[in-house]
Amino acid sequence: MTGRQPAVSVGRPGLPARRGALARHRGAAAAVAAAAALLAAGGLVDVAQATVNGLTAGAIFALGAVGLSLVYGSLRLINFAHGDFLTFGAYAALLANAGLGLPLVAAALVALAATALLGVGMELAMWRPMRARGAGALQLILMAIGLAFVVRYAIAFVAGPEPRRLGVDVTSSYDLPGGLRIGQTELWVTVIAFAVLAAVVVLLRSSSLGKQMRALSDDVDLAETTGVDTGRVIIVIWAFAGVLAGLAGVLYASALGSFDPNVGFIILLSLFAAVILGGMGSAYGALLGGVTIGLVQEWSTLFIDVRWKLVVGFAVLVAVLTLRPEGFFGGERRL
Amino acid sequence: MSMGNRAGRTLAAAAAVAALGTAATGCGGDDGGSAGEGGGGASLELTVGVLLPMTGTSSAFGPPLEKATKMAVKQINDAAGKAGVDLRVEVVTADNESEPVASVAAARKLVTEGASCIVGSSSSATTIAVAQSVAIPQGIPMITPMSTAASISDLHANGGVTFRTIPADPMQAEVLADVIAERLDGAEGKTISIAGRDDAFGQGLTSEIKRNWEELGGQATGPLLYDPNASSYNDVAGQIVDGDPAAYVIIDLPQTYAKVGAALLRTGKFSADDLFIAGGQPATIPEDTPPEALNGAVGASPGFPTDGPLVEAFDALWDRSPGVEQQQPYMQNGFDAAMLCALGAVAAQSTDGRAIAEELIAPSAPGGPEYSYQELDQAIADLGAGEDVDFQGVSGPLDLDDNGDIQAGYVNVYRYIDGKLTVERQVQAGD
Amino acid sequence: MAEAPILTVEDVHLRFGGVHAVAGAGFHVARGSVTALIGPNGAGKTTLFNVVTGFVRAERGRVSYDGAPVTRRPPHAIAARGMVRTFQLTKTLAALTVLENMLIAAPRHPGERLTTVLVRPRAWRRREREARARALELLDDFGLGGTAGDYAGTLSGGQRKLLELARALMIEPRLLLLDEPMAGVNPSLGRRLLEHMERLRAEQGVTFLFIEHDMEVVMNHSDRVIVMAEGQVIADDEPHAVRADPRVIDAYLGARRQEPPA
Amino acid sequence: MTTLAVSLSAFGRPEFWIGVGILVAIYAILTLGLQLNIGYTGIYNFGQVGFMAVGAYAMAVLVVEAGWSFWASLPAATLIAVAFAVLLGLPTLRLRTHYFAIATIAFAEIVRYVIQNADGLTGGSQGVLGFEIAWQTIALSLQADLGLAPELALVPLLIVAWVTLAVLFAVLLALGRSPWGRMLRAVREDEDAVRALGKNAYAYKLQSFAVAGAVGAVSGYLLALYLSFLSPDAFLASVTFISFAMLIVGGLGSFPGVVVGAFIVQVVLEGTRYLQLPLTDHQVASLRYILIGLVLILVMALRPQGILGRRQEMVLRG
Repeated sequence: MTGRQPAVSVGRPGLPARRGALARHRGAAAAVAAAAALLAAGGLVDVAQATVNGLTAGAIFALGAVGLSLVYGSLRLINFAHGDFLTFGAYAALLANAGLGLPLVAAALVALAATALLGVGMELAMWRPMRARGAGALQLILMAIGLAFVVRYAIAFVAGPEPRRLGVDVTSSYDLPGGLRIGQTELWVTVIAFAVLAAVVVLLRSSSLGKQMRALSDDVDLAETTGVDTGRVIIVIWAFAGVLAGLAGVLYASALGSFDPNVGFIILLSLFAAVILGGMGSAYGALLGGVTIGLVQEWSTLFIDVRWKLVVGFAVLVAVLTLRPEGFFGGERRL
Repeated sequence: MSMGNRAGRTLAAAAAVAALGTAATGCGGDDGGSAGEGGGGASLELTVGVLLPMTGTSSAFGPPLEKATKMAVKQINDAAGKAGVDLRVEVVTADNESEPVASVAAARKLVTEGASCIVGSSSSATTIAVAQSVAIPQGIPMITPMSTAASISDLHANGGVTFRTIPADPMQAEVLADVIAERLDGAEGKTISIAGRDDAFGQGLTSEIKRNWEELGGQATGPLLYDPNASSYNDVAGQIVDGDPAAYVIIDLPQTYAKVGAALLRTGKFSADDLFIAGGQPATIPEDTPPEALNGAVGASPGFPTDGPLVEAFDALWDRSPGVEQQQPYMQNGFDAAMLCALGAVAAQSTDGRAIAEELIAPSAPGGPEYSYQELDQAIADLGAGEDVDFQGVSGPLDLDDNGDIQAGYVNVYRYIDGKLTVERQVQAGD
Repeated sequence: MAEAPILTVEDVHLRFGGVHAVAGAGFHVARGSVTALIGPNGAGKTTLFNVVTGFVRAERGRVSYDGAPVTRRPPHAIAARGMVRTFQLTKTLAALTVLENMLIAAPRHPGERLTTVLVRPRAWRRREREARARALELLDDFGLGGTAGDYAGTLSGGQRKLLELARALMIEPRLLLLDEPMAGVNPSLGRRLLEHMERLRAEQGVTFLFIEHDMEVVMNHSDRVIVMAEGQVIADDEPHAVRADPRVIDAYLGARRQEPPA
Repeated sequence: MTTLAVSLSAFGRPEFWIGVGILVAIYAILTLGLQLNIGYTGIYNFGQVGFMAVGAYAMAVLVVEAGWSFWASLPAATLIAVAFAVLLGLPTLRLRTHYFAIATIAFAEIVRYVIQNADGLTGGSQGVLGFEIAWQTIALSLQADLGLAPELALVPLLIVAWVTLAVLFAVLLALGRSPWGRMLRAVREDEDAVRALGKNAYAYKLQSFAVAGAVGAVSGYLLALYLSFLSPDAFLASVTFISFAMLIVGGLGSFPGVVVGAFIVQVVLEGTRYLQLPLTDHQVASLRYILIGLVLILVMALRPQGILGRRQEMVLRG
């Protein structure tokens, strides 16, 4: 019950690289088919518009999912409170902005710092001591759920249930070529999100800290044996995850225009979907997974009732777990 | 829709059960029955229980509703004093979390605290749950100031304890359809786009409105129901404005419309002047909703007289009384619901639930002198003396029918102008 | 070697990521023999065990046990047929008692079928009594009788090795695959273990295939030695012959962690 | 102050304990399933509320839409829940525990959304009623026979709920103590060891999950009888999490613990409704959930074995 299992029982007996490659081809084929179906269903403009919408949502999911995946990879901890970290970020920004009167950008930065502190604080107060005691996976996962309740309802307790908004313009929008539109704020959100995601990739790829983070989340034991100071890197991972979650929260709240204490919890499952799709523990995977989930959810509205949008995300989650539990972008990890 | 005939199908059986119910509970002891015998001089200690949506989706309406009911009770106790009738009313409240399971638990709490008349609940789902598992089995009358679902009318046949001080969906929908037709000079050949939040409120009203609109000879796209928890609403907005319809009908609560409205504006095709809404809406555009998304929108909501001495008196009373300043929809209905509880008890000369339920309709129905809460003492005196009265609520003449629904309700036709909800006129619907 | 071998492994291939863990390994294990499988770390010994016992599926190659192919069979089916393995890191069920550990292995136990327990709650009592008796008997053999009621998690490393072996015997195995049975076992317990092996072979004709690093044990207690290096079998012969084989010596010297054959 | 007195006196009122008693039984039953999965088998079933919903709605739809008899619908609803468990378990139980946890929570949410959006069948967010008439008829005649006052109208349901709990409790206890239950515990400890001993660990996980599904369905239609009305928002994911609180307060691996835990948590949840704190109702409601969260954190940190669990087992399981 230690959650990490001996090599002999990988979810699927040792998956040969060959099959991975094969699956990647199949993936490409599927993508082409999907594209064709989309165009048939929507027509170019609608598809393009749905894609624009999907990129906005997807970028936010990606930001949220990267931290979730790194934490899982390095600690084998499913942080059920991660969604509420997003909420925390949004409300921290609100407090700094409306409460302390900071300009929004400054407020946002404060929020990121605050969320990072929350993550690190919990590591020091809760997770590290529990690991030291050799707590089992179940103990940790249930504590994470408990933490989720505490964070969410503490926010609700203080801020009240009524919806809030950050001081951003959510009504004006730009015309893009080809009769497409994107909200002014959404454009900013998307640009910032992708810029940060690019930065994340660079950081994980080239900085030694980034490499250590990935190493740790790929294989803790290996990382330890290769002399990574796990304690320190784990702190960094929490801070990193916190910053990204906080940012995701602020951006999500801005794009939505109106949010309440449930805002983060509601997208938690979409974040899980992103992480699973990307292969649990893979930062790049989660990133691609997030964008994909965003796109899939929006594209789905071309085929089926918008009511089902969220469910589509969950369905993808279950489908991936059923067909290819190691995820689709997990391969990236090996790069 | 499917709901309506489902309830209908089970009605006969339900009635049978109800019969059994009364048979079974006829022998049940009645608590608080210290009254009952004796008439005029008898002392009545009535506890009114109020189900408040303090948390969850309807939480905006909780605090004003609480204030309104407490105001009503104060009026009653003062009036009883003046009338020299020994009636003391106390209020107990509980949060129904805008959610059925919690509503039932909350209602039980009210009953355990001695409530023999319940004001509530909020959303139709919560009201039906409470009716089914508390009010009907225990014979406790409940008067909802907020639930408008058509299916609630069917519940009254089952135990005769469910009432409302608010017009049901069909009434609202009919009025709104007429208003739209009038604004568009006729429905013939006009296509409107109907959408709403994916819950009991949205599902119920959108289908009613579509039906009414089509009866007027118009066409409608939708109803497009959307998830109040969706991660973005651009897709919804896009589909609502698609094929630029003659008008938009959007049934939603403020907290979701804040997001949908913003998305609608971003499409660049949307103007709130073509927007029609229904249901209770806040008196001023909420802080988190973009004003352009609502300014100019025309709506119909279960209403209350908006001018005349009664209204001024009530507004003055509201401003004098402790609690939230901001007026919200439904509070007048809540005020009246609490009033009916007390009048029912006086008329029944008992605080037993079933006895009150028996006497709830008469004091509000036509017949006898008309009194408003300002002449409450006389109303109480007359009822105490066993005479009939026709109580006039601040939300309308009430006049409950045999289903516990109000026959003649005011439906307000309002419009958001400069961020303020201003009632343009009132329609006497029903009858 | 008149009889057909009890275990035949042919041309097994398996890669992890880029690493070619097993590259065309193949050998026979003769009925009733004690065969040692040695080789430097990373030679693919344990991986081969995993393939043979069905825990990992090979990309290529055939494994047949007792004349029938088991290449695609799940581990539990293979074990049920009498080819039972132990693990390098003992897999005692810590939060079960020692006795319960034994009973888990009892074959053909109706009480382990949900339907039986639900429908005929009494039907399994007899089998349970038999299994219990057999288990206590084995535990006594292995000097664990006194610990029957303790949580297995409280046993010493050596005792766990014994328990794992005793537990395997509940299944009445005909081929036992032991992964480093001596590792972390104090000498006296180790001797006990070896005696048990000898006895089981003598009395019940059980065949043994075991991975071992302790060359003394290998040389003195096996009648055949298979040497693996880089995923292939480089030698398969009598102990003394293997000791003299230059390829074996190279393999060990070539390997990072040296372990020259004694 | 008088209100405070009123509130406290409420605890003395039978109706309060009847209401709480029924919910305790219902959630205890739900949690028995979790105990079998998490406490015994070590599979992280995070979607137990999904089976509650499937059971309740399968029953309601069979009665109201398909016109089945109420009594026939109960076993059918149970079987449908089992079928769901098997279909979900077949692919996902091969995966690591964490993946399974996420798959099950997603399953439960999908169920809720489908119920909400398949209006034609389930009544959507408008809900379903009129499925429990057969039961009400009996309950009311019982009420008449026993001469129960109206406020005691729920006593028959209370009895049925607790009898059902007692029966399921006995069955699961027997299962847990049987060699089958022993095998589940072995699977919880180490699947590979079990497989190496010739036992099909996967099949045992699937059976355990199916049983939990059946048990969940039973709690589902008991809840339906309690509400006499079904709507999707009665089956939020938080129900499963509250059920976790009951599970661990009582103690992992202990069936009696489930009942104790359910009782404690439910009484606390309902009790807080009566506290007159200097807070808004909304804050009290939030406080209630903060409490649940703290229970989960503190119990896991300080007394992982709960009240009745065996510390040794928790510790050795690590």
